[in-house]
Amino acid sequence: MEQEKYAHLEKELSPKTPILKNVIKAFLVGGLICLIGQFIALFYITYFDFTERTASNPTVATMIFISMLLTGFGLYKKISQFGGAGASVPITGFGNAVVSSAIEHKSEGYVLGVGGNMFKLAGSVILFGVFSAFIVALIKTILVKFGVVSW
Amino acid sequence: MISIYITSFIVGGLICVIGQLLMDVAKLTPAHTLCSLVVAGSILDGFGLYEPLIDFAGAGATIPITSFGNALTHGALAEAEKHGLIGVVTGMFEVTSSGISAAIIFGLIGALLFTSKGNV
Amino acid sequence: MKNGVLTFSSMPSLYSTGVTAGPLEKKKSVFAEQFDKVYEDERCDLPTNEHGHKQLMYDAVMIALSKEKKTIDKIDFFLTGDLVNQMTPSSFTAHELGIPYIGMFAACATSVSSMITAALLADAEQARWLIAGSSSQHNAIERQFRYPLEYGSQKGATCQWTVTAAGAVLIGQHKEGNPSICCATVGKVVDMGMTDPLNMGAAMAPAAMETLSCHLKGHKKTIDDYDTIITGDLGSNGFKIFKALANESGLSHTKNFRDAGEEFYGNDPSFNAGASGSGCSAAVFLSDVYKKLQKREYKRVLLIATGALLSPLTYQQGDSIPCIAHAIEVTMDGVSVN
Amino acid sequence: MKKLIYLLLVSLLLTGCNEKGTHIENTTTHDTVPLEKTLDSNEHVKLAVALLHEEDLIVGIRVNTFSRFQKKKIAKKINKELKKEYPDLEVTVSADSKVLLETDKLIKKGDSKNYQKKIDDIKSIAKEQT
Repeated sequence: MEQEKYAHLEKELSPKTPILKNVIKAFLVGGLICLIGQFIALFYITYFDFTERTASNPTVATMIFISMLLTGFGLYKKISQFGGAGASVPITGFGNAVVSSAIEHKSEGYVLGVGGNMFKLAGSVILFGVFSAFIVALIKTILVKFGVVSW
Repeated sequence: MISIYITSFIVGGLICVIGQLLMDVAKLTPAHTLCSLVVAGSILDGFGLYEPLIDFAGAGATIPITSFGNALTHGALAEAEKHGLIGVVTGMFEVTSSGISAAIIFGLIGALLFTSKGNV
Repeated sequence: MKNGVLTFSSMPSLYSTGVTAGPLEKKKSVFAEQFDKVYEDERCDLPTNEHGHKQLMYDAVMIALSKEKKTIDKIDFFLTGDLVNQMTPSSFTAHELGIPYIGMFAACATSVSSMITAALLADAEQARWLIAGSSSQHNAIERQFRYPLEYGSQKGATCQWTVTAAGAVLIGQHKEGNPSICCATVGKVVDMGMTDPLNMGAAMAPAAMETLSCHLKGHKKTIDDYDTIITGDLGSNGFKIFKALANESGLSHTKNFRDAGEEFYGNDPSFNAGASGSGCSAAVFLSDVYKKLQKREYKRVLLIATGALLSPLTYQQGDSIPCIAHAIEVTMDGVSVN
Repeated sequence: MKKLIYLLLVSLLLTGCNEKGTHIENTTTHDTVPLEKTLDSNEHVKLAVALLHEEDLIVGIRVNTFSRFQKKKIAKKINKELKKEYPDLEVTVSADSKVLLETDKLIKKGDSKNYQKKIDDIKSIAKEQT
């Protein structure tokens, strides 16, 4: 059988991704995680010396802490299975990627295992974040220098 | 005051919906999806659009990974404003350090405390 | 031209089997009661996943031996494989057993490829007693091929769950009344250009079909000669495609077809498309199918184990997934129909 | 599921049009009428708390839901307007809810002796976020 013909058959028989269902679940889970984040931010604004803007730093740290607990107790993968991108796009998903890699590679020791593999999954996010930030900031700085745009 | 919760829920949820569509429709792997979103956040900040979104949606815009790209760009731009081109490189982690440092610290603590389980 | 088609005139027999499985399989597998030993701990109370993996295989071998009251020093060859990097669990088992060892790799088709090799050695009278089998341990394999265990990624309906199980079988010269291996077909590597590592069933189904038609043609059999034709770990999606391919290639029906991967967890939706892993086919063939042969519920079966010959490296480099399937025919009839 | 989203959208619209409120505390001799007028006349402002004390005028504002996109610009604009009205005062206007919260707390306490120290705190907070 030809590859093309088989690809056609495979596509026909394999179950379709339930996109609408997945999207709704992602919306609810992602929204809920952000909502929890908002409550935590309010907590930091009300009881500590953080403004709306600066509160995002401790909020992110707290969310990653919660993500660590959920990952360690094996709950985050269940949330992810239900919520899909709703669980992996928030910063908790970033935390989950780091913490799960760290836990997984504990058996190889703390230096080679945990240290060497912690950013196995999350590293690319940092790389592309930094690289695109560099390019964007560079372009904007140059444009400002030439007076095309202002800060 | 209530409205910030609603906007954070909806905006945060919508950013996740974009992620889900990238995964399900564009068939990207989770890693590619997250990288795309980070780049998108960074570009939005280049146009000065992400900060207003944060003002509008609070945690709905700061919790999704897009804010990571935004924060990196924001730090770089703020430093570039002060010190010129060299600031692009030096200012990058000025704002974002908390996410990465928290991830490293809690990653290590997690590794100390837990072992992985192969259950469903 | 042999073309991979093998006939064993002396018909080597299966003497005993040993099947071990993890705690999740104890709880969720429909075959759990037929396993010889199940562990309460997923690492068999050992420090690492790979040690647990080794223990699974070791215990399976010891159980198979103890059933026939054989000791290790009577065994001439030990043929096994698994999916971990460089197959260390199998090699470590072999070290612990101290039996002359040939490591076999055919991914999840190792259960059958090792039995074929064992039958060849027995048929050539180069060995009196042999142990064949294969094993897999969920945690070790998952980390090898996919993500860390606790990493949250949404698994689609075509994903399969790697089982924690091992199966070992003691093979010797022909003995009347024992299930015996009469013939086999070594498969070709088939690549239909599938690239999704989360839909292995679809990648493996054409290989299973290729080997099935090769076997039927080479041994001049029809599917009605078999009480069952059981595939290894196609999963519900791959099995569906396999049956569609069978219909398309002119086979009259598929009602005696089974798939170990699909049945393993009893269609529990939390396992998506079902089970996979080199331990899956071994555990089902050597427990359920073997026992049905012994009880003469089955007189002649065709075991087709399928394997996806990919590594994380190849699919990240954009290669498609080449697959293989090996078939072995086990019968309770004294004389081969050939 | 769809009902839930619908419900959320409706409540979002409802909270968008809350009643307006302005609260002003004055310990100086300045006239607060132009301040009130500026704050009330701004269509974006939902809630405002202002404190006039010695040389300082601190205003914390909360803007309508959909005005939040430009809340920094709104704060800046009000700041400019107030500077015109009160040229001899140091004007601080912020849309950050922390400023609103702290100013409100300060007024509610009513302990006018400690005003100055707190006011400096709030001013530094407001500066931090811009």
